[in-house]
Parts: sequence; C-alpha cells; structure tokens
Amino acid sequence: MLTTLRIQAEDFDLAEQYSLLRSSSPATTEIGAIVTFTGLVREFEPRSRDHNDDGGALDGMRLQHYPGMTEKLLQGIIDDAAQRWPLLAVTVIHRVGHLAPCDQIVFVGVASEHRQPAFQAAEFIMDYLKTRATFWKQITIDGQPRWVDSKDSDTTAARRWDAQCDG
Amino acid sequence: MLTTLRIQAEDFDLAEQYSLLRSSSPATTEIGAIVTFTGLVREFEPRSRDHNDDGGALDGMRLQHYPGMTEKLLQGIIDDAAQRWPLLAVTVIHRVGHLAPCDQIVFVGVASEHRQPAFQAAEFIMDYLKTRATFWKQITIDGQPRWVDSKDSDTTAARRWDAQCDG
Amino acid sequence: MAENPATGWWGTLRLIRLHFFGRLSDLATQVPSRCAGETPHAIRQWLAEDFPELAVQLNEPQVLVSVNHCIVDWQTPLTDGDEVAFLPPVTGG
Amino acid sequence: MAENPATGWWGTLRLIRLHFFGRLSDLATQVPSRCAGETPHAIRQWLAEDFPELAVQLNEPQVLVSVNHCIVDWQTPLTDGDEVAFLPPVTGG
Repeated sequence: MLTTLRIQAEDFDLAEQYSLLRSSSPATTEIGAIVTFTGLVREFEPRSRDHNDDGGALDGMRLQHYPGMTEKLLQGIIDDAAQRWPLLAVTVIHRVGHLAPCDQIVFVGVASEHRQPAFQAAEFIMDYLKTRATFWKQITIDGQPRWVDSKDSDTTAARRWDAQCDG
Repeated sequence: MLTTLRIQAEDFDLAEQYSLLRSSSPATTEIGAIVTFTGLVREFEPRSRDHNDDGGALDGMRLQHYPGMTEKLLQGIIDDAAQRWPLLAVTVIHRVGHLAPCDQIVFVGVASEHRQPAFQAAEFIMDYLKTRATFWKQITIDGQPRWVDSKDSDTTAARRWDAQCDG
Repeated sequence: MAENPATGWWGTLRLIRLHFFGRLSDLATQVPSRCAGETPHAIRQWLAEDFPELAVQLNEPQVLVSVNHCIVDWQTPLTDGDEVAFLPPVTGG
Repeated sequence: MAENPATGWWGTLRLIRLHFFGRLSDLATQVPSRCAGETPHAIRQWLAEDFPELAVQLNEPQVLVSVNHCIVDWQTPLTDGDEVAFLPPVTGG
C-alpha cells in the first residue's frame, strides 16, 4: 500500500493528490474507487462552551501541532485503517500555521478496489484524526484569539469504530 | 442547494468538479467538508455467476442507460439525500458509451458544513445509484462481450439506508 | 410472426413504444419498436409467441417494467402513447 | 519561584523536557523548558507552586500526558532525557 503523510504550512492541490492516488499504487488497474475528503475553514464558528461570546465571523485560525508525535499518531491511524480494510493507497495531509476562512485544512484520500472500504477507511481516518491526532486550533474572532473546544460529536464518531471491534 | 447532474460520454475532471463544489454554493464560506467519490474501470472482473468463464483482463466496457429515466432517478436520489442531510452542493456525473480499463466511470461530490453529512450523503448516493439508476454495463473479455451481473452486495448496501428509515 | 395487435382492426388501439435494456436488448433486436397491449403483462405474453428466448428472460423475477419512466406493476393498464421499458437488474456506478 | 528540582543537588537527576499545547501553551510561557521529576504527576504538583492557573488546567480530567510521544499514566516513572507533553483535548481536522 502506498502511504503519503504530510504535515505542512503550504496549501495542497486536490488534483495532484488524486492523480497520485490514481496512478502510483503498485496495482493501479485494480483501483475501482477513490474517496477524497477535504476539510475547509468555515467563516462562522459556533459559540464557545466556556466563553460568553456569540460566535461570529472568523478573522483567521492558527493550527498548532506536536511535531514527532503527530506523525506517529497519524501513521498509526493509517495502519489501523489498512488492517481493517483492503486499501491500495492512502494519503493524509494536514496543514499547520495560519489559515483564513475558506482555506483547505486537511485532506484524506483513499484508493481501494471497491467503494465501501474506500468510504469507510476515509471516514475512519477522519474520525480518529479529529479525536487522537495532536492538533490544536486557535481561532480569532473580532481580534480575540481563543482555543477551540473539542466536540463531543467527534468523540462519539470515533467510538463507532470501537464498537465495531467489540461486536 | 446547488445540484449538478450529468450523463455524458466525455471524461470529467475532478479538479474542475471540486472547484465547482467549493465555490459555487450560495454559502461558500459555510462549507466545512467536501467528499468526492470517483469510480474507475478495473482491469480484472470476477467470474460471472451465469457463465463458466474465469474472469480475466478486460478489453473494455460499454455503458448503456435509459435516457430520460436515468436523469429522473438520479435527481430523485439527490433529492432524497438532501432530505436526509443538510447539504450545500451535490454533483453526480455518470459516463456512458465505451470505456477502457482505468477510465473514470462515475463521480459523486458532496459539500456540507460538517464531514458526517458529506460522507453519508456521498455513500448513500452511490449505494442507490448502483441499485436503482438505469445503467447497464457490458464488458468485453478476450473479445467476448457479456452483460455484468448485478451484485447482491450492492442491494445489501442500499438496504442499510432503508433500515435507518424504519428505525 | 404473430400479428402485431397494434396493426389489427379490432379493439381499442393502444400504441405503445417498447424499450429493452441490458441483456434484454441483445434478445430484442427483431422486436418491433411499437405494439399494442392492455398491460405490460399482455405485451410480455404476446412477445413469448415469437421471441421465446426473450420471454424467458422477461419472466425472471428481477426484471422490472416501467411505464413512462416509472416502475410499475405488470398489470398496470396502458394508454395510447405510453412508453414501456423492460429493465434487468441495473449495474451502473 | 520554587527551586527547580532539576537544578537541586539532592536525589537522582532526571532531566525532563516539557511541552505544553493548546490553551496550556498560553499559560506555560514562563515555565522552564526542562525540569526534574519522578513522574508526570510530580511535575504537575511542582508546577502548581508557581503556576496555579496552569495547574488548574492540568488537573482537568481531559488533559492527557505523553512521555516520548506515547500517552501514559500520570504515575509513569520518568528517566533522564524523557520528553513530557501536556495535551488538552485535540481539535484538528
């Protein structure tokens, strides 16, 4: 399986990533399905749990991560996905540093023979990335920076896959 | 919601479709997630249920459809998805006519505020497209054309969503 | 070939356009593109007279029939100008 | 500020590198990047003396601790050269 894993300040190009997934697998003619996920910076963030602000329009965002640990965790998530589903290629790219509304944040791409493993692995990787990978978002609204709260819905999303293991 | 629905002999360009999803929604700055699915022609097809061939390397494929009915069915599938999840943009492109191994067959793209509706709607649309949309594949192996059998796994995949309605 | 009821003088004329897809299309190349018939079932019975191989396929339970792009019951009454299509299991995507 | 145990003459020297992330990083700008400590828990207690606001956050049950990039128990024994990081709930993706 071809694995591409990058943490970078620069933007990424979906077409380039798709082309890599489509062409560089050891068995390109076996690929029947490619699923891509792209996460983008939304302009409006909901109200914080801990703060009394009303949410509002984002000036921008800063993404911090833990170099060394993040790569290790993401590689572990990709390896887990490859254990669960027959995958031909996986790409994960996560940006760090300063981002503006509408910017691309994260890319997950999965190539497989069939659509179900591709969909499920892409969703699995995103669910685990959201709950386990060492990234932290700080958003700025009206000039005020604040750290984003983690979401219960993300924890619930990741737990779906745990339940599948038990069953 | 922006809907793009095309049945065409020509190939499609993922970057162009992604760009359309990303930019042409009435609320572009609300898009937080874009999921794309691309189906490709695999070089090897499994053995047919009804024939005594061993499968083998594909010379090519011909996709037939029922003009008029296909568009109506696909629009119905997109409308169903939009009823179930809060979507900002949906694109479905399906090719017809002659295709070669590694060619792109089908594209589904979904833009939403959050990743879960985007993933689920894209998978839902593909599951229903596979089981309900009036397309028929004829593959040619060693110069012998044969019509592809429908897959039980596709019917099962589509039924998952019915079960969710009942529950 | 049995007399095409569309061309007969008897009864109400219901001129129906016929379409066949997938593996059915290979077996239906000689079928006239129009015929008469009170229901899709009646058309299928009429086809059995001259196209027995096609009729075997049409009787498969997975084959669906549509009238004017809607999947219907085989006993649905037809009216003049209806478009009837015989649809084996779909295999797109 | 309490005497940094890393610089004391007593006991075994365990020089630990410290990292703070997310909202913890804003409260830890004055914390020395190295200290000594037998466990992450001991380091947290030592930090409470001079950085009470940080300590409140470190005691939140959602805050995890890693040693050399592995999530560990707060009572894990540390050895010289270990890298300890205090991790609030992650919010990437």
